[in-house]
Amino acid sequence: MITTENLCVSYNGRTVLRDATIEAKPGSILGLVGPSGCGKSSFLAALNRLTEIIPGASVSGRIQFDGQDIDTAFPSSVELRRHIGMIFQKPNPFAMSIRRNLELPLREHGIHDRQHLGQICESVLRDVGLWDEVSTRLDQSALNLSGGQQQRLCIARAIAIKPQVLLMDEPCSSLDPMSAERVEQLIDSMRGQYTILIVTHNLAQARRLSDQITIFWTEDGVGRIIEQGDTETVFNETSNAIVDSYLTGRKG
Amino acid sequence: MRSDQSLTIITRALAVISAAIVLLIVLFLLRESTPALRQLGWSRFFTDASWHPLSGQFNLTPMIVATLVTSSGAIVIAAPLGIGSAVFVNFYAPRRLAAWHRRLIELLAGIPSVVFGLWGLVVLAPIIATFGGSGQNLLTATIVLGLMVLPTVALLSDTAIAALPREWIQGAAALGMGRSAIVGWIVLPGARRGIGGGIILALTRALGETMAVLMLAGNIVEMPSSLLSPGRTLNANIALELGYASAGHRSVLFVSGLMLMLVVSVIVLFVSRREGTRRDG
Amino acid sequence: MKSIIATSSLFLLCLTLVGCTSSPSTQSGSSELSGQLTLTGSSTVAPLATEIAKRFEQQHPKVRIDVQTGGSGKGIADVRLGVADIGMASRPLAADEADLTAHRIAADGVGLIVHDSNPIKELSQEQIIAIYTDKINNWKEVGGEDKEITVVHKAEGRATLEVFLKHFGIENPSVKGDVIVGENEHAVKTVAGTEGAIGYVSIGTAEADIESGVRIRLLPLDAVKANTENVASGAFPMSRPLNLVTANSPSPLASTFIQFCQSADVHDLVKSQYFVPITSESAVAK
Amino acid sequence: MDSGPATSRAIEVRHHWREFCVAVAVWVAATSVICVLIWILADIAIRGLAEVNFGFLIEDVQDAGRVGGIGPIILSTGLILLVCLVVAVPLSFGTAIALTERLDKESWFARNVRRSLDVLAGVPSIVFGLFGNAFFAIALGLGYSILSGGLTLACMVLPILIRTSEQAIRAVPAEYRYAAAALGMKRTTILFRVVLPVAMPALAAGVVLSIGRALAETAALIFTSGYVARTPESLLDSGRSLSVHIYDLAMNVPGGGSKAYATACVLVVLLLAINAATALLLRLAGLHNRSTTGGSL
Repeated sequence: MITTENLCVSYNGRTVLRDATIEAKPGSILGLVGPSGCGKSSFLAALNRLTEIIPGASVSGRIQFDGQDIDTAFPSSVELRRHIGMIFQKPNPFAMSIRRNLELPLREHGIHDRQHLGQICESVLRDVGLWDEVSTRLDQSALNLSGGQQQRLCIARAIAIKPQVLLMDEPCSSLDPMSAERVEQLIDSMRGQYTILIVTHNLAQARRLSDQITIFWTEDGVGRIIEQGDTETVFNETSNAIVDSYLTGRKG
Repeated sequence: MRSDQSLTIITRALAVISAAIVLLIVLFLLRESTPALRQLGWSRFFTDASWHPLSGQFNLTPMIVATLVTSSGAIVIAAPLGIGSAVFVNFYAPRRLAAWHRRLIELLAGIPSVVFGLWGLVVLAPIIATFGGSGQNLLTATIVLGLMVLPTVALLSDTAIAALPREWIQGAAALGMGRSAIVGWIVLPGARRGIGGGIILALTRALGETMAVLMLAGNIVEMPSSLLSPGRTLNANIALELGYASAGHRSVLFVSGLMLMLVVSVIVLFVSRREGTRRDG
Repeated sequence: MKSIIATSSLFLLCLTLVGCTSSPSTQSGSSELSGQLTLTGSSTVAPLATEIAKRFEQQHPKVRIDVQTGGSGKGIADVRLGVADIGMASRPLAADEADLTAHRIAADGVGLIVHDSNPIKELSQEQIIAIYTDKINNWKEVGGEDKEITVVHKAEGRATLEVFLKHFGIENPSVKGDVIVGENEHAVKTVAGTEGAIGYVSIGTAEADIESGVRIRLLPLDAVKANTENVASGAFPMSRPLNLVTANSPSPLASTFIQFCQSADVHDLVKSQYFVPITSESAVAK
Repeated sequence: MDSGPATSRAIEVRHHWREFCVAVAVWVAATSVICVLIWILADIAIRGLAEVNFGFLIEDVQDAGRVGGIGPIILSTGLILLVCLVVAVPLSFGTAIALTERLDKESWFARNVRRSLDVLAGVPSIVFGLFGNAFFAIALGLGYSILSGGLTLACMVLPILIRTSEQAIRAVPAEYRYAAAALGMKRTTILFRVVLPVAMPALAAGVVLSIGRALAETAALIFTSGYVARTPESLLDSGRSLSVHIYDLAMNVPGGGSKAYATACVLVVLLLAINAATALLLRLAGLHNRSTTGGSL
């Protein structure tokens, strides 16, 4: 579904990620793990060109979407981001009502019919298991929701525009354990419908969720990929000593 | 601890002095305008036939209208340009250009009003005069006033926009929203309080501006019939007439100063109260 | 801790000092002529008074004379309030100003000015009144081009305004102006920037401006050319005295200064400011 | 995808249009503002710069300003600013310290002081002129003098100065105070030894900013410090500030135009220098990191 070749990211001329080559299979969950500052988040941001709005960031290398170069498949970033959604570490609903949070991106993508908008809202809220909790207060501010609810709303907002790929940047790390578990269950239930790339620091979560796993590591301040493969294979029989000590908690 | 106490006492005393200045101003305005108010009452300032203080006619209404027209007109000019500038430096300008743009706007904020007045009189008025008349009218004054208060709107909007959480903008971008949609749906609504505050502050600046308006507005005391008709603001009236005013007339001018002060205080207090309740929003 | 108290009390000290130095700003001079004089008032007289004051100070180094402008009315008001020792007024004193004394130092004419592209040659008394009272609105009606007339008028209290109104016998409330200005140069700039404009300013300043290439033209009045010679000879009808105004008992220093202003020693200065010197006989005018 | 590819194409075209129009509007707004600024500055420079030279800056005002320089004007302006700052700086630093003494929440006292300062900030400059004329010049008997003008300006810049000082003090990280307090230092010591030194560049920037505001003021000075264009001998003498000189030359003196523009050039250059100084001081204080957020979307 999405592949990269020799992807490099640098900020103001300082390279933070070098030669990242991955392949995310359609409908699968790809876990991205590694110690802090090894370029995982930069890698995600490069995939939906969010690096464009980060001052000083530049990206080189190749990214393909469905076998096609993303620059030719989606000349505009707007169109690209419509197909590749993103969930952030900190839930970031807009300071407006729950309903408006969901409808705004939909309207932006040309859906104006009231009834249709209502249907989509309900169905995505059901998909993320939020409908029963918020159906009576759709017009209240989204900021009044708990952290976990906010994060699920953000996921609902992202899937409302029906992307094929979802990028998740540590979606559970700022949530309390109960909410984190809810969100993790939700992500697990989305397997097969979306291609998901998830950055996480929680190795147990990565092992539970991901089909494939990619391990990043920092060398001389530059991040790069040191291991990738099917999750269970990597966890059980890696030949890389660093990876092994990282996965078993002795390093990183 | 003695020194701590004396510090508190001294600084508080200084704070009281600072705060008392505004009361002192009101007190003196009241004192100086009492003779006129006692002799004429309030109503004559609105019901007299016209403003001819030497002939005993004291209608301030046309000047109040001219003051409000020029100030609100200035906001109509300054708000879109100022907000546009703020959006420009935050979302459209290349980084180097943004820094320069900010610096130039700050410079614009520092240009003295007499210089604006001079430029308006010598450069702008002859251009406006092609619509007829001398070019010294409410339109010219409004345009120059708009330019003068524009930096206030631009700089405060800039601050408000820059203070927005980066996550909102990233989140909106990640949802595939275009740049204009992010600005229109997320940024401007999110920063509306800061932008609104900037506009209100600009309004008080416009209400308080004297010299440039005096040089440009034509200074006729008459109910303006269009933007192209000349008019005199309360400020310009004080500056024009205080110099030669004799006792009674001087007192009337203090009344118009008092009125100006009242209008501005009401606006400022309204805003500060609104800001006080900001946390509920 | 001590340093803090010291610093804070220093601040307070500064404040008190600043608040207390409110001694009166003028002291009248004694026989050896020292002290300070404050002149305020007419913006027409001020440049002349400044030049005379400079010469006076050169002769009496211990004397200091401050000259401020703001209009004749301000000069009169300031003398009454005691803010100024001498007021400057470019008009005779009015009836309700009898508590003061006027000392005439020069004369000036008030002339009508139009844009220099305006072909109009002369306006009659009636035409001017009609223009200023909004009965005539187009140059066509007085024999000029088809162009709207922009009437430039002065703010109440300016001496030129009073001279003008008195000469033409118009009540100020009946005047319908298009622009009201405070200062002479504002009037000149407005007329120079507007082809259809008419205004009135001190002939002295108008001549100075014309000399430096400003696009205005003085109109003759009652067939008398508006220039300083005709003001000097008394031929120009709309003229005014330039007065120094004092309370009835001026200080010795003020008296000496006024005498100096009226002496022949300063005629060159009066002429250099485009005004007309007066002969010493008519020195004290009311 | 509910909306088919055909409509999706149409939406994209519409988006492009909208992006284009908004971008054009924003660029036009920003460019036109800058163009007008350049227009004004160029106009002043063309008409006045030729007259500016070192002699102009120090020579006496002669023939009502038509000849000579602006030496006394610069001196008067400096003295007015000096009076203004000598009064305003201690007052506002003291007030700012009083307003920031409780960092957690606003006391009744602070709220009302701040409210009255907000009103003061909105007072029109001509009203300051009225007040200064009635209070300093007449009631206190200072007459038209540098002292009257400086004190009036002090009242005028007070709100800005207090606001910037307050921000400067608040910008000092609370950890510094905690660390100092944990070492058993007194509040006064913490303030003078820890907080104020750190806040100093930002405090100075506030002072510089107020100087800029005071320099630009005309209306409040005409009726307080007066018009006298000569070298003042004491603070009780009247003195003409640069902006009043510009107004007087342009509006009162036939043939004073070029000198008026020359004075305007001097004033604008001064203000430029002040702007640069503020930016530098704020950068030293680490407050001006906004430029890092600039960028494109």
